[in-house]
Amino acid sequence: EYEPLLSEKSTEEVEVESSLPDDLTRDSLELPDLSEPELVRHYVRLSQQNYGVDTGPYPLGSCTMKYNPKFTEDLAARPEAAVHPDRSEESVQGTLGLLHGLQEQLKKIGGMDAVTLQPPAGAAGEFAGILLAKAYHESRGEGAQRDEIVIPDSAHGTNFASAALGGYDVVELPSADDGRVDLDALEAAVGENTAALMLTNPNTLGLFERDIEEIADVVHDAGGLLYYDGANLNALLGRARPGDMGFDIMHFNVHKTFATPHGGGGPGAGPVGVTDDLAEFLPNPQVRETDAGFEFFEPDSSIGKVHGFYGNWLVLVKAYAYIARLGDDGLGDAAAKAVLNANYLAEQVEYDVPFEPFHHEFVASAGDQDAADVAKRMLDYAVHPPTTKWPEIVSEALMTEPTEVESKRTLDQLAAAFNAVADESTETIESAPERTTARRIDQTEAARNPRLSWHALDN
Amino acid sequence: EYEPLLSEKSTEEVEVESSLPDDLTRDSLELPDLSEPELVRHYVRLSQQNYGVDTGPYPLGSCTMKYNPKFTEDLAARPEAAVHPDRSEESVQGTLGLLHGLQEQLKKIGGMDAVTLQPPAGAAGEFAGILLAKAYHESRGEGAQRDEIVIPDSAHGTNFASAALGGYDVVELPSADDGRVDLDALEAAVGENTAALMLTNPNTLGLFERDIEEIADVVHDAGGLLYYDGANLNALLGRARPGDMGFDIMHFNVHKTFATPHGGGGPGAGPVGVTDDLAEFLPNPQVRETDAGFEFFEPDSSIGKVHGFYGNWLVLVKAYAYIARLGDDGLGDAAAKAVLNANYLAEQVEYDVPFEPFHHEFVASAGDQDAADVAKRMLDYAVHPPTTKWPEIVSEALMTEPTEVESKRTLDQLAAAFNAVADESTETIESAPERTTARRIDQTEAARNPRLSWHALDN
Amino acid sequence: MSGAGGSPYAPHTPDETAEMLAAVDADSVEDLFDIPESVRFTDEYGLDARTEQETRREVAGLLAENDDVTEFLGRGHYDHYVPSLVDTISQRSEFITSYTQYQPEITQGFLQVLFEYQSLLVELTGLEIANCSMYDAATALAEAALLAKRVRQADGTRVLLPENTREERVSVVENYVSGNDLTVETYPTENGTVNLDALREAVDDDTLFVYAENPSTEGVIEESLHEIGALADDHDALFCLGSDPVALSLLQRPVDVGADVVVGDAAVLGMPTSYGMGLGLFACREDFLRQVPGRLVGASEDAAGKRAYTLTLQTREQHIRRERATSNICTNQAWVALRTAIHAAQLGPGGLVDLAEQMVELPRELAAELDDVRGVRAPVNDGHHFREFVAHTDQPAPAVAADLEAEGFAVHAVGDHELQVCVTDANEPAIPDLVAAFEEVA
Amino acid sequence: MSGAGGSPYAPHTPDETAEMLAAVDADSVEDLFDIPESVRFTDEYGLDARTEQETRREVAGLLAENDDVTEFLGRGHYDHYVPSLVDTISQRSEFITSYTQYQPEITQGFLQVLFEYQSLLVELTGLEIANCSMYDAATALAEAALLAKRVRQADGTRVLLPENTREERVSVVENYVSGNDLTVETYPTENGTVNLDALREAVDDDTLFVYAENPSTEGVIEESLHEIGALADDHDALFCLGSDPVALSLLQRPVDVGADVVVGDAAVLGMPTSYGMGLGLFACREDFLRQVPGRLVGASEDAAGKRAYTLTLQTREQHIRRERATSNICTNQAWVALRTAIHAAQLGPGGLVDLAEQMVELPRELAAELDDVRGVRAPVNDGHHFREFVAHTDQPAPAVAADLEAEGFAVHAVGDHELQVCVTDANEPAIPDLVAAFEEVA
Repeated sequence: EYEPLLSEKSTEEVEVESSLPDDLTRDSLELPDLSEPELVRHYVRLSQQNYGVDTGPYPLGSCTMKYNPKFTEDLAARPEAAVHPDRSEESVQGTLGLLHGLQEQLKKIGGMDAVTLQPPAGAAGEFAGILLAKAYHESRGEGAQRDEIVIPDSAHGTNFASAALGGYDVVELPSADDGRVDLDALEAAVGENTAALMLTNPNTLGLFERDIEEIADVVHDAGGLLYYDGANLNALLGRARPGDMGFDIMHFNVHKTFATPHGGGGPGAGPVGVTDDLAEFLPNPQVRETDAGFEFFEPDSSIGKVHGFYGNWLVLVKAYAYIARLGDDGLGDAAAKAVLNANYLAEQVEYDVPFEPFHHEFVASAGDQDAADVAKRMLDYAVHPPTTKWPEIVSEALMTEPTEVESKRTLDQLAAAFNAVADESTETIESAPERTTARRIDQTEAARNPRLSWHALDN
Repeated sequence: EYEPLLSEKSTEEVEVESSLPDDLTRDSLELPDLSEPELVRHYVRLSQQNYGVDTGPYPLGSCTMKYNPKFTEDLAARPEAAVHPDRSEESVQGTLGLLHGLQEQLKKIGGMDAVTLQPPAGAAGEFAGILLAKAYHESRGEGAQRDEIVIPDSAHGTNFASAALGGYDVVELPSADDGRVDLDALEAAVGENTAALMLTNPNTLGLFERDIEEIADVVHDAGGLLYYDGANLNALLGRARPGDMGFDIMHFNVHKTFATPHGGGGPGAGPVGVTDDLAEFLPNPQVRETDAGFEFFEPDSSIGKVHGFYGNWLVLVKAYAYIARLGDDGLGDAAAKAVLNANYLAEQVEYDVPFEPFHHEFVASAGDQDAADVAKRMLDYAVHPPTTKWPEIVSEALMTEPTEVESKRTLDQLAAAFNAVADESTETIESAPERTTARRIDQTEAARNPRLSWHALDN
Repeated sequence: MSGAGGSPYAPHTPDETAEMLAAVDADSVEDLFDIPESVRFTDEYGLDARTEQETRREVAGLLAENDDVTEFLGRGHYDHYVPSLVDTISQRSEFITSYTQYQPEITQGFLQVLFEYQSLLVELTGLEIANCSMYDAATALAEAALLAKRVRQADGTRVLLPENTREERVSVVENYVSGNDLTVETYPTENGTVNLDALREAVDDDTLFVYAENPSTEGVIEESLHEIGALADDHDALFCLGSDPVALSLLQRPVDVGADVVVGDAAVLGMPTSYGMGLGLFACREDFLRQVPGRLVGASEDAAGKRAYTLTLQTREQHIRRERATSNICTNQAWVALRTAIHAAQLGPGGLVDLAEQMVELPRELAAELDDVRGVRAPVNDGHHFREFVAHTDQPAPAVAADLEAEGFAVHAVGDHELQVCVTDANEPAIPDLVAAFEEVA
Repeated sequence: MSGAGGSPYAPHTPDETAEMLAAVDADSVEDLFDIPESVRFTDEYGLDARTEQETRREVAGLLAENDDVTEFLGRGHYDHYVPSLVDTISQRSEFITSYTQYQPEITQGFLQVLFEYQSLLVELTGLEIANCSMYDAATALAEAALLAKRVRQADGTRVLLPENTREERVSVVENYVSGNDLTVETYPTENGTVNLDALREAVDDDTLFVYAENPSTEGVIEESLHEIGALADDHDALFCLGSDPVALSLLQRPVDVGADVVVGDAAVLGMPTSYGMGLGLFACREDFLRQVPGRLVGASEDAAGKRAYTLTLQTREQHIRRERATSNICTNQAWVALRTAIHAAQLGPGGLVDLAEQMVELPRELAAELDDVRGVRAPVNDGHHFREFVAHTDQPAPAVAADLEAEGFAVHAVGDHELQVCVTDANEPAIPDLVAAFEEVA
């Protein structure tokens, strides 16, 4: 049982003394004051209370929790990578070369004509994409008219929020009975007000939108654009490219598809690819190669900036190195094994999986059980549970994505955990977890009486 | 409960194919074959089953388990430090400069005239010291005559073994009632056959040999040399130097005094310091500074080599950096706080401490309890126990060295663990530990039926 | 080592693959893909695979194309010495390979560190709420403007930024507010800081949001924060202060000058220069709790009654509230926040104040030294500086900057005859060489 | 950050120090030192304290004085690419800050890795016993000679080493056996390997120990191992083979050629070139179990009947048997063994064999390329090579080596007109540049 060394109890208040006039400074600062040996013990012990991909399977659907190669960390930590964003272009040719290289890699993988690396996360990529769509329509004099973004009901929450952030009205598209886009509903939804359709493919049920060409036609015929949410790109590596399917804009989640670590919630990176028609609107700056080396340039009708500098540079280094390591063979095999793993695991799991054929992830239904309770109980079997209660099209959803890095043995262990819980009583799963460092945590109390800092604990 | 991924069960046999003739190659190789994600999980999980200074207090007497600064690891990992031992001296001036710098630091700290960095561990330092003593006596025509090394009964086992390795007869010196060297017994023990007296000061009871000057006189008058075992040097930093006390030869344990990590049992380094009289015998090569830079030279009457190259270079880098970081103030304070901590902890512990005034470590007696059982039970209180059953001068010894890095709070926790166990029954402590990953391990079975590899487990 | 010829990180042996295919009743993995032929990608990307060793060599070689230049650069991205333990701890597998803490029972370690980070910011700002990160200073500023829109009772459309705000930040704010019918305007600065009279004229009842920085982008410590705060308050506008954890350790507490929101780049602690990769600091008054963007970690209890931490108030977030969320942010900068928290803890309160005071003294000293160089006048602006200052050069500044770069030093050319120079503990040892280079080229 | 003015790693606040002093009834810490005035050190060492940042800068600056030279060096110390995960794992606090596993119940992790390391060596050598490390190849060889002394029934005083053994190793062996009335002699080699006729003449019944290497110090693969083993056996001498884990992955199994002991440097896996810092490989026949030097990890069960590991047969060791111990070794190279075990596991059996085969092919190719250079003949020795070979230069070899160093390449000058060149996966990409440099200077 670890009693944290660093906490509200270990603070010391120091008086502030300065060469500045008193009225420009604060009076004191009160923070924990521990020695380095104590700090290291504190954080080592805390880390041991944290689950990661390196400790066990992490089959969170839509999150693509892959193994993160260690060598990419070494590269990102190289002193040559530690440069200031205001360095002259001539003096950071290595950085610009890498950015250009990653742009080129992503163009090939996405089947896109141009890529910006600036968005610092997937949602930021979505928002950049929304801004690009808006700029495109505005350039055609349809900016005001096209004020709707169409999004399937099974889409990621960020899609809705990003569209709203761009000032768009969201038109929610109900799924067809087969879990995919309902073409009729789509036809009804799109029109002269449509700026874009945002689509995840395979969708969050793991299903490939087989009608993607018709979908693209419907949207394009209405004058709208097709946006690809890259969250599930891992399923398509080497097998299909958003650009080839008719998508005009897409984002990549490098922390998913290209194994840059999630880091407890970030940083990630959300590069955005576009077709030639949209390239002129890309954020400023873009990198290009010239005879004299690499240089920045501002696209003709750039939307400007979506990040204060150039995005999450160190994350981009890791993504570039990962893609360089795997190449065509490795990337294609990653998708193959990811899909095989999802199919194999689903086969072993006793819970019903209503929609198929799925690819890299499947959504099982906990049936009479509460999916959130199922997840809590799975913790007792020393595995990370799937994403729960979403997408809502499946009742008590258990959205499961093992990724390619799990072995058959681990998948069997995961299946055993699923199946053990499936056979357990409501009482058992409601009182879970029992074997974890912390027992079930009271979320209601946390929200009703928010205590968000040591200061709140003092009271 | 972790079932190891890598084990005798995960081996694969591969056939060996080669461009070499068949009779020069083996037929096959059978070893575990795991993917990198599996390996990382395996080792991360194993590490979590291992106790280190970074997870809690580690008061092993005579082992000086200090906090290991992290920055020294970064320095040792620098690519410039990765050099081959056959590089020309001109091309590795950085390496030679650092070695020379460490020699100079250690000369000052030990009060010695010359230092070799070649011995790769404390015991290797002892053996080098024995060889130096032998060379010294041989140079004076007394090599054959002086065939005894005198060692107090409370000394580290390595002293005896190192002397024996040098071909010496060991004369064991019983301790006086006060736990120190018995001057009368010493007078009786030393004589024309004495090559050296090996002494730890403070000794393993933590007591300073107050008669050290008389001891030195007795040994020197008999024509012998005085050897200082550096295991307990941490107590004397800034306060006393072996050279000033009359020691002719000494070794340093950089993994103790200078906080290079113990690494689960090594690598350490055991530099040896000597007075001018012995410098000509030092191992080959030594480093010196000239106008043209640093260079190697062979001492006039060198004993030759005690390591195939230059010792544990990367460990020496860390020691140099540690000493440079602390300087006079830090080193002196380390000794002060180490001694304060030992005294404070002893005061809080209910077990009897028969000998004092001790310095950086104390030896308590478990009294009616079995010291080894006490240690096992302390594991249940989530701390590392002291060294047990040694030195034998204290019955059921609990040899305890908290070092300077423990806070008062941690010392109080340690004391609470000691005192909780002190009050417990024989049954309780004999069945301990109960709360650890592994329960009490059967040592007898391990020794009676040695299974030392996967191959032995197959049978 | 498995996976020869495929992903090096997929553990499947051929036997296992066969067994798994049999289990799912498929002849080949390709059978599992339900992709119409017409959109099948049958070509190759043209990306060669490499070994780990080759990849390291190649990428390291590419990065080595960056010139080894000593940077005296700032203007929103700063370099302080990061102690080694920050790397050691943050690279621990359990931290860096974990996901957002949706299962708090097995992620108490990370949650507690994020709670430490929030607590650090609460102490530094004096405001009651801090989230556990936005992307960077620019997006944090933009989110603050959007927060203003949500929390302000009356209407108001004008977002006011000081004219010396980096244009990149202005652009980010413009993009973020573009869907909300807000306009972004800049107001005059003088002597590197807010021109209070001009601001007074600029602010009106349509003003939603007033932003100021301390220190300013030009490195000047703002002396009119109270007045700026009062001005915003008078017009029912939000007062947003831009700063960073080092500056906040020494300078006036935002809460004491009436700040409603504090933004900035918290990665000045915890990260080396990372080509602009940052950590969006976001703290605000308790009143705005339900409107805060981003993730919040709260203290609670577990079923055994023990203190435990959890993400809380998630109903504000996109995965629950979708288009009515307070922000679209999902993946944030959690790992950078962890590094920042560790760095701050390593410094402790005394170390933070000392470091900040050094950031006052170093530019003072360097400016004085440069002022002694013929052809250079420094600082150009009056007042006290923090980390950086503007210097006047008789020669054209871009030429001087280029000459300095050839000598191995990077500074900002910010005007025809103005350079901006940033000095911290990280580049301090190079001061004599920089001054010598100035003497050479200025 | 505590301890200002003292040890940065002692956590005591002044208040705590005072409280602790009061508890032990002392006025000052100095009162706790029981050191006579006459031997008190009242001076200073003259060592300045530095911050972490200053220390890093200074030591890094010192190391940077090493020239950036591409090494084609071997002769007992080798460089193979070490995968990043080796660093990641071995730097984990729980491993690197732990001590010898005297409390196995809380050190199962390290014990299990050491058991993996022992198992690796058992598989590679075919011998039944491997300890968990000696210091390096030289001390392992010396300990093997001492083992021979202990286990041999009849007397025997002669330790025979091939004449191309590095003189440093010979010196170490001489020192280690000096207390045991043994003599160290070298026997002739020919063509880089054992001269079997000469060895036959050298061996007699007073021979205790015959050592041979595969590959040899000159990089030649030994083809007479069976004969050498038989020769030693005929005279009741121990046959000790020197090798390393990469070579052993491909070449004849020691057990199959009659080796009684195998020694060498196991750090060829797991460590970059470390100026000779190594890992003494030590494996031997089961018969010698009670006489083995160094630590042994054994499998056992815990009180719950679960598999568990522990140090075993400790009665051989110095802390128990003192002057009758099988060796004086205590601190060994455990952490290096951990790195070696991880590296080997990362390669797996297929990767090990592939790497070893590459070590056969690379010197073959490089020798052929150098043989095409005017003034160079390579290889000098017949037979198959592993990693390295000797080349003849028409120019004096020391001059050629010096010229190559000026071009940025390090090779061994091993004779008046002989260079030794070592090529592995680590320096392979520099082969074309090396050949070009040879063409320039040879």
